[in-house]
Amino acid sequence: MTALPEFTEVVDPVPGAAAPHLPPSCDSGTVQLLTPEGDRVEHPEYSLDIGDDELRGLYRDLVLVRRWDAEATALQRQGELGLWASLLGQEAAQVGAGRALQDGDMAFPTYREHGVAWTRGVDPLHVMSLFRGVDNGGWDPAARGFNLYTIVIGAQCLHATGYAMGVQRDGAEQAVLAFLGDGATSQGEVNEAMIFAASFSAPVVFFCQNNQYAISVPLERQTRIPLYQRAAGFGFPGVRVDGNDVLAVLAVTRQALQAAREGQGPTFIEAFTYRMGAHTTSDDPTRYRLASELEEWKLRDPIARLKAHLSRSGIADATFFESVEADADELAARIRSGTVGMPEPEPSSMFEHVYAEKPAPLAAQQAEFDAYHASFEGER
Amino acid sequence: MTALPEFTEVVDPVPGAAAPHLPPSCDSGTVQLLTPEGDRVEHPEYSLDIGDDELRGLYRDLVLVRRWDAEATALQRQGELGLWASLLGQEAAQVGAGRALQDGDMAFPTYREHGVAWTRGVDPLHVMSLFRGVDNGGWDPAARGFNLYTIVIGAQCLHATGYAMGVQRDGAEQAVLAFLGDGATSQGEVNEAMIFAASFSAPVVFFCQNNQYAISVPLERQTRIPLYQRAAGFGFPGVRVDGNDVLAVLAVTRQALQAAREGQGPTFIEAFTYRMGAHTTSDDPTRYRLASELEEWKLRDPIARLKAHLSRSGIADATFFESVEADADELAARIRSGTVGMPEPEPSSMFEHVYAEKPAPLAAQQAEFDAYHASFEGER
Amino acid sequence: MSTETLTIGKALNLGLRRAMEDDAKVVLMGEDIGRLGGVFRITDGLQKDFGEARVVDTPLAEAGILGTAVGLAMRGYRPVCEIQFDGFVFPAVNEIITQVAKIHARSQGRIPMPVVIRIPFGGGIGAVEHHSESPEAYFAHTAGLRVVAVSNPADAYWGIQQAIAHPDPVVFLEPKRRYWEKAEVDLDATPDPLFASRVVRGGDDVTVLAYGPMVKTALQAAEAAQEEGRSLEVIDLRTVSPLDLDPVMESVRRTGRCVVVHEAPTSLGLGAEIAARITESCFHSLEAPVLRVGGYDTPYPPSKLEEEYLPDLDRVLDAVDRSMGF
Amino acid sequence: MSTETLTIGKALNLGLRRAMEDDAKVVLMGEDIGRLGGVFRITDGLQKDFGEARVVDTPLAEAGILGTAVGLAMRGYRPVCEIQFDGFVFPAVNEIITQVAKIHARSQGRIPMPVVIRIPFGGGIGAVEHHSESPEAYFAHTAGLRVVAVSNPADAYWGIQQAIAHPDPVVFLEPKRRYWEKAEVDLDATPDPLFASRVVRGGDDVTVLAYGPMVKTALQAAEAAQEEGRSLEVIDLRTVSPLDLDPVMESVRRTGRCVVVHEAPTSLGLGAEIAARITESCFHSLEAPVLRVGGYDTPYPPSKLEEEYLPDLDRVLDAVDRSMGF
Ligand SMILES: Cc1ncc(C[n+]2csc(CCOP(=O)(O)OP(=O)(O)O)c2C)c(N)n1
Ligand SMILES: Cc1ncc(C[n+]2csc(CCOP(=O)(O)OP(=O)(O)O)c2C)c(N)n1
Ligand SMILES: [Mg+2]
Ligand SMILES: [Mg+2]
Repeated sequence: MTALPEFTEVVDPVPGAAAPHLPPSCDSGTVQLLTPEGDRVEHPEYSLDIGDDELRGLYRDLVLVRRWDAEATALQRQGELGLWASLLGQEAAQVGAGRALQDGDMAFPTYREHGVAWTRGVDPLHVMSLFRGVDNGGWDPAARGFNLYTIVIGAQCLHATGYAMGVQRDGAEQAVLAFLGDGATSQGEVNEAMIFAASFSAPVVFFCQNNQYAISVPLERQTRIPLYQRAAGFGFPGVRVDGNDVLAVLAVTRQALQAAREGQGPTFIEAFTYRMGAHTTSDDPTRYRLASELEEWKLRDPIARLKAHLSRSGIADATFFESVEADADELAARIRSGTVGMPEPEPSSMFEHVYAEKPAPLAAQQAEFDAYHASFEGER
Repeated sequence: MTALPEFTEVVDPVPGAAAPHLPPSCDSGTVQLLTPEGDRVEHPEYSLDIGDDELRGLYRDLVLVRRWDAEATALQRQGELGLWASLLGQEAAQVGAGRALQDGDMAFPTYREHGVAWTRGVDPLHVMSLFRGVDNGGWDPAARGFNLYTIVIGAQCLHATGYAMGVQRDGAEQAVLAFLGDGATSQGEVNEAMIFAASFSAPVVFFCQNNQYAISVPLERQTRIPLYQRAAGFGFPGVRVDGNDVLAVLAVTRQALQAAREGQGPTFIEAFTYRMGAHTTSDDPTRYRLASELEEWKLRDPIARLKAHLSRSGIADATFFESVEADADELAARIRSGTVGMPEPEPSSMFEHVYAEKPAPLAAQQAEFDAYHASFEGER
Repeated sequence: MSTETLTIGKALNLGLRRAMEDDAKVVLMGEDIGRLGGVFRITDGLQKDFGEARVVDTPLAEAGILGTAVGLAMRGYRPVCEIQFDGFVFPAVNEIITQVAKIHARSQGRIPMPVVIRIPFGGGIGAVEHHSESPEAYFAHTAGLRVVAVSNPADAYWGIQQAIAHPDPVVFLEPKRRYWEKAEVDLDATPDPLFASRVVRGGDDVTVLAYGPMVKTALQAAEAAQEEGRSLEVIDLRTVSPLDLDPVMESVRRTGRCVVVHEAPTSLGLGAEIAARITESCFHSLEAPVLRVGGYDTPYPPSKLEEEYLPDLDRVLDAVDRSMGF
Repeated sequence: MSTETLTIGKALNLGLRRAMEDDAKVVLMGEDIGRLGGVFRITDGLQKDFGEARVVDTPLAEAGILGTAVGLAMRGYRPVCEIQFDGFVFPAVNEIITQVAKIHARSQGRIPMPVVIRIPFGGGIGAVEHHSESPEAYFAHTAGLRVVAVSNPADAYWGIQQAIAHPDPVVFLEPKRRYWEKAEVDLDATPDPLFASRVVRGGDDVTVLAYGPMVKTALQAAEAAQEEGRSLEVIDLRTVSPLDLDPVMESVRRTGRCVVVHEAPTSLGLGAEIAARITESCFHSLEAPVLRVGGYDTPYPPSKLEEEYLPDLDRVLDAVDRSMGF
């Protein structure tokens, strides 16, 4: 990502906003297992039993998804994508949450969970095709345990809850993870999802990446109090985790998913993090937030802190870090060539799959469409 | 009201329900100023400075709205109304809340707040016309500080919040009271109303009559925890009051409205009460609830307890009680004759007020309608 | 052959029961559908027999009902959602239009979406506001949905089973004011296809189209017209979207005249689409424009006025007269 | 006379500004409309100048926006709600259909409901799902609403002011892909009435109807047709509901042929209503059925396919050919 332009104009704080949005390191209510400086710390309720391989794996995940993200941003700038929604800064929240899932669990993303997609084995090109305008996501949700992206804010929370009600009916020991943003917590449907989940004790975990903004609107417009406290009003646990601490996110999400699997019902997780880039490539964040805020958050980079921990504790060495960089380069190259070389969709394909069984009037419309386009053959 | 038929069939408790729904007398979290036996009790946070006239006035209100309700139920049975939604058992919650309002305040009812309508000086016949199918409510909402009934569950909560945002903009010292039921708390729009109210610190009080049922669905399907706790998740105070104690309801609502007027933002009040009758005259509650529950709640009748207090403390005597009965008889007679004698609406009136300025195509449709009906003149 | 005399309401109840017996994945969801059996008792007794996991009294939230139904469908279930009254479907419209209707296409057919949305619809029962709406056009304009409106006990019995068994989402409209009307139903018959219209009365002068509650009205009009020596062909559309107009075109080519009847407001009601299509296809056969008898372009009025608002026999005959007058 | 060359976007911005200056009761509400000035910058600078009480960044909830707007209107305000994109109006549909549209009638005219719902609508901008919808038919089928679609800077500038000043609720559709198109606007002119259609190009052979973004397409088609010696009359409907069809009828009686163009799916799109009405009124003048050029009856496709989905000059000409072929 290119550096963000500095913010110069001095603007009034947003009404009611305790701006700037400070990182939560000093907030004792926030679960943290790895400090911004890369030191492991204990938490009374959450521990993480994790091997070196797994730690290195998490690091690799973080680097690769960031590289994917940077490549996608570049591709958008070059006109190869219609849009890109960057996850920059949210890698730990996504990778930590994604790696907490087990086989058989199901995740319901928004439109920004590329990091979770990665952990579920979704081919990045199947995400790129959406942002290129080729399709609405090319992966198989059931096979990957990862639903399609949902762009209508909050709708996926109800789908996740309903899916979890299905898991209950199947008597399966599985859990469902619903992703949402801080802005999404204001949608009626999201609140209904929490009400249904509580009422039916559905095995669903609501994972809210509080990246402080809904496009330009700061958190304070959505809530007066920390978001994780929303859950208390519905009668189930809410917990806030340092969203830039991949270990804490992993630990907290694992525990919540396990509770869900064991029939203890829903949990709400607020991963406190920050959107380092623009909302999407169409956005200009310099219009609404201060550069100083960004600078603060740079100090809490999710990758730097894990790297510090791995190096200092001797879990990884330069060779490892280089290999990860090489993997990232390879991934980026594959994404670039795969995206640029993506075949155009067949025009007539828009008539397919509208229904499981194509109705005669639609088939007739498609036939007209085909005939009309055939009439231009040779002309174009 | 005729006595409810006894419940005979023994049914399983509703899943997850702590049935039967017991009255909250022993719950220390519930504000009470008058016991079911009619004794005044103190509450550390809520006191009520109330004169004898006002006490007698409350009693009169309670008796008159109950009589109105009984007369309406009877009229429906006799075919004079299409439907009636009875407030039986909820008189104290409604009268207490309504009497807490000041001139200039605005109330947003559901479809059951006949008791509140009464306190706002709405002519009962203007409510009867709705249930008779003559119009959708015949009063002037602005003049009465009492919005029209809203039948789509929960929509009025947003209207109330928006109205309160207008009060804020006017710099007026006024408050808004939004009514809702226990079932309504599950609607997305109701939750959005609380989110908007919190975000803008709007001077609105949400007054939830928890009558334990949404038609047949018991409270436990809507929430795992006491409803007043919902507010905590949105960051504003919630309080539970004995909804059959008119004094407690008055005190709690007054205080919340005053806080709103003073700029302290919203409060959620849960008035714990019980729907003694059917959901509406179309409903048959014997299909879903136990007679024993009803018996329990009969012991906590809101009118009996105020009457006991008034008699025992000498605030009212037999003459007073008789005069109230006489007023009630007179009211019932007026409601009956007014309802039965209500003029039929003009057919062509359905084309009026659809728009503030009638568009030409609608005027043309109306003209055709008139011509068509004129063609039957004499025939019918 | 086992035939029974059933009301539409009872036929739906039996159809739901049979669908639940046939497929353990069928789950009913809605407000008050469990112990109460629904405000119209269409699900009467089903929770008792199939349990609370299969007949689910939901929290009071229509978006919640439809949204969780989507999730259940993704998990392989076949949710059948009851919307208590037509006027209360709107909180669920976001889920219906942006999700239920589009997920199969969005996923290139990977995600099944066999959701049935049962809606008691239409007026004529003397109800208060929001209880007498005819919202079918909103759904018929939405690609990805199928919209069905039944008019008689046999179609109710078979149609609900067919809708549940079908892989597409189906908005299933039940003519609430006809719930108590009776007819014989052959419980062993091979049912007609669900998404096909049907000629219910032959005739030569004018083709009258209706669906749901208006089919009876159209038939009454045909009866009355006969006394005046006019022969109306009545077609029960049965499927409102996508429309099955082949039998209609065949009929109109013969009669040259067509009247469409529905309760929904006339502007952009189904009659508009049908008129446009018939005119496109049968232009040279038409002796009069397709005429529409519908609700007026006003909110549904207070019940004392609903008789004036709703199409009735006389208004249908008036349109027939006007058609013949061209 | 003060004329300025303005884009549609800028014209809307200036129109909103003037409406806010003229009436202190005008309050703008929406997501990101404050400091950001909206994702299309239509409200750029307004919060700075009018403050946060009059340009309100709301929580992220469309039902909340419309529902609180209803309350503000009851209190005497004139709320102007921005829906960020067409596809996100559906969470607000319950408030729009059951409340905004009906409250004036419900209250027998006692409660004013001057709510404007601004929606950037239509496709052609290469967007992801839900950002290219044309939802006008849902609103046009709803009695009590007025639905307007502007096509040029002058109508944008005046229309938004007229909509805000009008006592009825207005769904105000903005042709998002034309936001950047420029024209001269006379800022002192007396504007045409808002709810009236307008002949924007005279012609004799075929009447072509369009609104919003398709007006330009229709005009391009007329230009191209002229080269082939065909004269198209183009009418900008401007108001989509209630329709102002008098000028249309006048034109069609003259040309005998009519083509309606819109982006929304064809089935039950505005073309259906217009075709039905024209046929009713001009039956004996028509030499061909009214033909419709619309979106297909599918969800709006991924953006790589939108050019094939959207009506364009060629499809309009093709319909003109077919019309002439009757
Ligand atoms: C129902 C709906 N309304 C509006 C939008 C437009 N929109 C897209 S993203 C967004 C902000 C979302 O904020 P948040 O939930 O915090 O998620 P983030 O983008 O920060 O990850 C908005 C308003 C939408 N997609 N859906
Ligand atoms: C949006 C909507 N859905 C469904 C209904 C049908 N309905 C009318 S009252 C009711 C139950 C309401 O329960 P509650 O909120 O507890 O209020 P109460 O009737 O007990 O006073 C239902 C489901 C409705 N009116 N609106
Ligand atoms: Mg955010
Ligand atoms: Mg209740």
